[in-house]
Amino acid sequence: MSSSNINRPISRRNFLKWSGAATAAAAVGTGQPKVLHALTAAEGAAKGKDTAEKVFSICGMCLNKCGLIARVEDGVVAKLDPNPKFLKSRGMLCARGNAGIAQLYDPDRLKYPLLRKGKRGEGKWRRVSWEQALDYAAEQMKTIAEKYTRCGMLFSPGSDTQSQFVHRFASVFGSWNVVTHESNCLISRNRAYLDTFGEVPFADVLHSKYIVMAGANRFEALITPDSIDLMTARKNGQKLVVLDPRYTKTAALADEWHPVRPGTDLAFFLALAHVIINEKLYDADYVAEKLSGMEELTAHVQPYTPEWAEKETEIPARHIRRIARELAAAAPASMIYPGRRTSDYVNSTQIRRAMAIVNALLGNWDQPGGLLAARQVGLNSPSLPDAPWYDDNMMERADHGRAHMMFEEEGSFKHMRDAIIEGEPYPVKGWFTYKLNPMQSGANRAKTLKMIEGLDFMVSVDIAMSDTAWMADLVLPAPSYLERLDPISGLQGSAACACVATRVPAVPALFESRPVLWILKELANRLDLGEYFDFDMEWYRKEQLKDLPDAEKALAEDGVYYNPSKLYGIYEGKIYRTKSKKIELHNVRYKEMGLDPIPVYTPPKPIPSDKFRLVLGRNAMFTHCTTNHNRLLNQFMSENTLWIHPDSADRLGIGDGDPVVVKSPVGRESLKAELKPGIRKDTVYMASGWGALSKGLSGVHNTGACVAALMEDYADALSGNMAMHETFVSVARKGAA
Amino acid sequence: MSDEQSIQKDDAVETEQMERHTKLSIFMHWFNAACWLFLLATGIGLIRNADLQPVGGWWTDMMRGIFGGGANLLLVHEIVGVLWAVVFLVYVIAKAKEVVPFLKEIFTIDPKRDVLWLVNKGIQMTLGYKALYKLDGILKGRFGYKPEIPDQGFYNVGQKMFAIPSILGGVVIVVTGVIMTASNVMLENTAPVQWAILIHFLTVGFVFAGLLIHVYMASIAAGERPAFISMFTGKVPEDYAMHHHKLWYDEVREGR
Amino acid sequence: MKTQLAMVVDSTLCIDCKGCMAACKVENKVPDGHWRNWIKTDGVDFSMGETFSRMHFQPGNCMHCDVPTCVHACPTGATYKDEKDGVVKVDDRLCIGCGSCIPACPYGARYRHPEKKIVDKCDFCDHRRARGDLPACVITCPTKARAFGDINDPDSDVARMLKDNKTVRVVNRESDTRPNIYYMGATAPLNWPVKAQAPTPIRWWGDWAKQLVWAVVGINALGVLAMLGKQLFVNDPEPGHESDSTDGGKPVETEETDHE
Amino acid sequence: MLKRIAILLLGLGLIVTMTAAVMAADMGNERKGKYLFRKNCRACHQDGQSAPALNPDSKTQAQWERIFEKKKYEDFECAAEWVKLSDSDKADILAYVHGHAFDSPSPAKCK
Repeated sequence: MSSSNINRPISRRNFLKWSGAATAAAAVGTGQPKVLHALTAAEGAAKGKDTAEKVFSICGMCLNKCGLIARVEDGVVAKLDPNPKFLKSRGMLCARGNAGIAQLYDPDRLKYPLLRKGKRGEGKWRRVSWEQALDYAAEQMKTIAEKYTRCGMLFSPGSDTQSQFVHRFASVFGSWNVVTHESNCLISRNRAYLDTFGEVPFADVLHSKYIVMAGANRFEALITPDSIDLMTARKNGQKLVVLDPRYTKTAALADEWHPVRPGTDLAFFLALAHVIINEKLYDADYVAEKLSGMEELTAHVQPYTPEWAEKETEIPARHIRRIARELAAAAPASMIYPGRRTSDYVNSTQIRRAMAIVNALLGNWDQPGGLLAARQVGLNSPSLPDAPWYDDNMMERADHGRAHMMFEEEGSFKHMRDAIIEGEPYPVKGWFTYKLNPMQSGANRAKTLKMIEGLDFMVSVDIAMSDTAWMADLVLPAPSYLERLDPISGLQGSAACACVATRVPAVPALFESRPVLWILKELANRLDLGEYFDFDMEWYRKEQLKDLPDAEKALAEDGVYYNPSKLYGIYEGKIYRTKSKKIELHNVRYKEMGLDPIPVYTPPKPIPSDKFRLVLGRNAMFTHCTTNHNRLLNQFMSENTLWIHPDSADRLGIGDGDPVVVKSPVGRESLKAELKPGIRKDTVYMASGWGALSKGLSGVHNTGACVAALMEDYADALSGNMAMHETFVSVARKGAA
Repeated sequence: MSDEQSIQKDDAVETEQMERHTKLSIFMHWFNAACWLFLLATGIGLIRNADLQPVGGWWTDMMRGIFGGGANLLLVHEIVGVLWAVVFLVYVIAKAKEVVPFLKEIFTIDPKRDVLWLVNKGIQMTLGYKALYKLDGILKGRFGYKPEIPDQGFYNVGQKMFAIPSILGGVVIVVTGVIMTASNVMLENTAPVQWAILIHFLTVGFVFAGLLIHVYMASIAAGERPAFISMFTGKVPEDYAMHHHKLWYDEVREGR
Repeated sequence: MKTQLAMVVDSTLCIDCKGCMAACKVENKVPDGHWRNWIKTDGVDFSMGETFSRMHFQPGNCMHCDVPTCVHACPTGATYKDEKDGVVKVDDRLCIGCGSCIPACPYGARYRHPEKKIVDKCDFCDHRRARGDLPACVITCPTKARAFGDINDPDSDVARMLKDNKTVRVVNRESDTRPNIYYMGATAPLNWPVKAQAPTPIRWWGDWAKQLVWAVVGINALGVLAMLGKQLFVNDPEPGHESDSTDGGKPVETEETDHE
Repeated sequence: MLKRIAILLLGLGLIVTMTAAVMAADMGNERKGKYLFRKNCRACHQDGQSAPALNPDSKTQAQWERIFEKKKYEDFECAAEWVKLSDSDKADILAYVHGHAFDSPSPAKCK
């Protein structure tokens, strides 16, 4: 099997040694020269011409899409190297990128379609043919459509280059119920920036002179090019201030670390606004021309003095005042970093709104070193037949109305799950997941299990047996990104990376794995929807590049194509995509909807004295909960630990490495304690992705603790974003309580 | 030299020849000698480290030059070493009837007679017969000393004193060699390998020291020519046998 | 001047992402649980306050020392410093896997390959350089913390960096092997290299075993010389050669006597 | 006096926005609107076709409202198409383009 190609060196010398000895022993005199000759020949071959094939691709280990060159030797991917011409990733490949080979040749990979034999989650499977699997899936989907309308199927595409086809399939099938990963991740940030600037920005980290980073851990949660640019800029003298209850590597490498009281970032940013406004540190002309609601904001921030914020955040007022002044002095090449994963509090959007407001005051929008607008790369959207209309269908998403301003394409996992469990407003009985693992990424695993329990049919398309696939009725094997021809990717945003990137297979798909587009086409055919999927990837890619005549050649030569476009000043002379057509400090629409038009501080729930706040966070080795079992990456960290302050541990009689039990209102998990002086005494942390239920994930099954099982499922009121830092847990030494 | 040969030729007519070595044992002797020489030369050539190299870096360079690099040298050394050990193992097993009495003979020592032989033969070989009588004059029969060189069996104790360590040493060399060779096939722990290297070196050194005497006695020393020739023909003249291996000679005579 | 490949590492750029370690692992098929390179880190001390505390991440690998104690500990020369590029290499086919070099490296840069059963370590990606590529860890590094090149070529990046910056070498005081990885500015930790030490048998060999063998061989050689001298230059007839008695003197080999 | 005017203006403003909000709520079904927009408008209103490309985010919400409220479809070249649409169809389409207009909470192209 191909998986044996990694880390399985063949010792030519040992082989020759013993066979040589045997030959010599058997035929004295003739054995030796032959062996010597063989050695010389082998040496010559090794030093000969480089016969390896090099394939341009883009990484799929996380969602950054970094450029890579796969080195293929004798049909085996031997090494992935960064594509030096790929500016988005700054010619680098991280640990995960390098470990892509371990995903391709993962012994845990799904090899053929599996149909559930025993009870859900019991792990008894029957191998079936693709024909059987697809017939079965189509029949189940048809039954659900007939019984509960087409909205009875929920679709959950992951963040993959082929996920767009799952979206299309859902609309062609006729279900509005699509929930992506984003509602467990960053939609509150998107909401906040859309509702301030009318657009979600990219941060021009490279040219920024001063960055305040709160709720982001850019040196561990790697985002290209931000993570790299952050270091380059820091080398050039940029100042970095980090707010985090945890001494992350970003905090460790920053100029300042402020162990902020979790959930009080809003107070900090309101105080920054207070200082900037009251000390008139803003550009008055800019404010008059571009911002709307300055008067309201001025009045609003008056009570939010640094001294008041010190009480909330535990960051000294003098620091707050100083940071505000330093930020303003560096403006517009200074910023509050927008961050990504913002699934933390019930007011996540408002927290990010406050951050966006400070950015607005700094006047950094569309400016070097500030927040950048998206640029168009010039990819064409292939014209496909419009999805049909089904009159006898539900009119709204099942999670409709559960949050004030949800995103149609993303939905809210938290609310959708509640709706399905409640059966309100209508039953949703089928679930199609593609490379998405909400069992591990969505808070409150018990609830996810409950939701799955009530389903009639669940099918998961994935590379390995994730916990979500483990619960499915039908599991379909997908190829990894190194085996696929994918749609062309347009990467746009931060400085120097409005580009087009290609992914072509480095090796053919292993085992019986099939790309999800193929699966969807087959399902469409069986559901009499074949006409909507009557295209193939080659055609699709050609259509995408229709308007970029030079792209094809550049992609073949460099693996990337740059469409020159304006970077700064895109908004010059243009209006903003907001109701007031200006940058909205005071959000007009919020006001209409009865929401706080300017963020109002509400203190986080107090932590009971015998409990801790549980926080989440990333490291550079794992993508959410998908690469923990990777044979290579797992060697960096083979289980998660509970970060706890030594003083807190001491109080509980917990020593470093002691097994502890962590209890929350929704779950109970055990793992080892790790005493860390770099975490607040009222906070504990653990990495996500461990404690898997799936026996198909060796290395993480029953190893460490599952953070999703402990987190309660609160949601951000505005966006429906999961709020994962609202859980209090108790910690005890295992066996002690 | 020519005198000697002519005389022996003449003797051959009159002197009856006695069977001393089988063809196979002759072959084994020379096979052993060739292996030893080869393994010694290549083995020393394997030592690169100046602190450890007993001869000097030039030897290492030369050997590696001949064999096309250290790796080939090691391979050849290992192959010949394994070959040497395997051939001997096969020989010992297949010819146990021949080998066991041989070993018995080798390991049988009469302390009283043999110590005296060693002392006297040593004195005789270096200082001469006169020295023996001088010593006798000094000791005057104390410690049971006699100036004569005592009679010996199939092998004299000098030969045994070389044979015993070279057999035991051979075993040690093979065992340590196998440990080293096996080191990159199956061994997990490196401590035995490191010790094997040292023991291999020491044992070879000691046996080689004995080998110097053996080579001298067998091929250069006065009066041992018939023994040397017997390592090709398998036969020794009766008078030589009577003189050098009286006890064996008597045994054969009686057995006849 | 001779080529000496080296690294100049700006460890202040390292974000401890493990990219170099993963790249090396794949490129060199380093088995599970072993690494050819590493990122060291120092503990953080908050006693002086939290706000301005810093941590260091220090990437490293075999330092391809000018005084390679590992080469010195290797009996066969399987570990050697290649004169062409100054890289300390392991000849896979000459290594007998004795592991003597492992404790002889102050940096713990060597391990015994559990399947090949020979010693393995960084060779600055010899095979990659042979086809004109940079070492895997260098090219993959997100922040390009590792610079690589010929330190003796004044036009190389590394030579320039060395010239323009304050650099340090991380060494153990008791065994300064003169490593060829230079760290720019303040790097930490600095106290981790251990004293280089060859295993007992190898030390014994050099300390006395070689001399002992020479002594024994010498004594025997002297004996042979004495016998040869006596044989050549001294007329020493055996008394009573004529008598055939068993308890008397030995028979004299007449031809011998005649001859001499 | 000024204060009273301010209150009056505020009240007026409120009425306008409230009406807009209520209208938006009564606008019809966005999803059906998307389907109908594609079916009836997009055939011509896209790159390479007879009419200029048109997407929901090509106009602001107010602009869309004006277009749909003027009801002078005869001024448009595609008057024939407009006539074919029922009132509820038009309400659906307006709901769609309004919901994804340039200054809407989620501006969008028609994909």
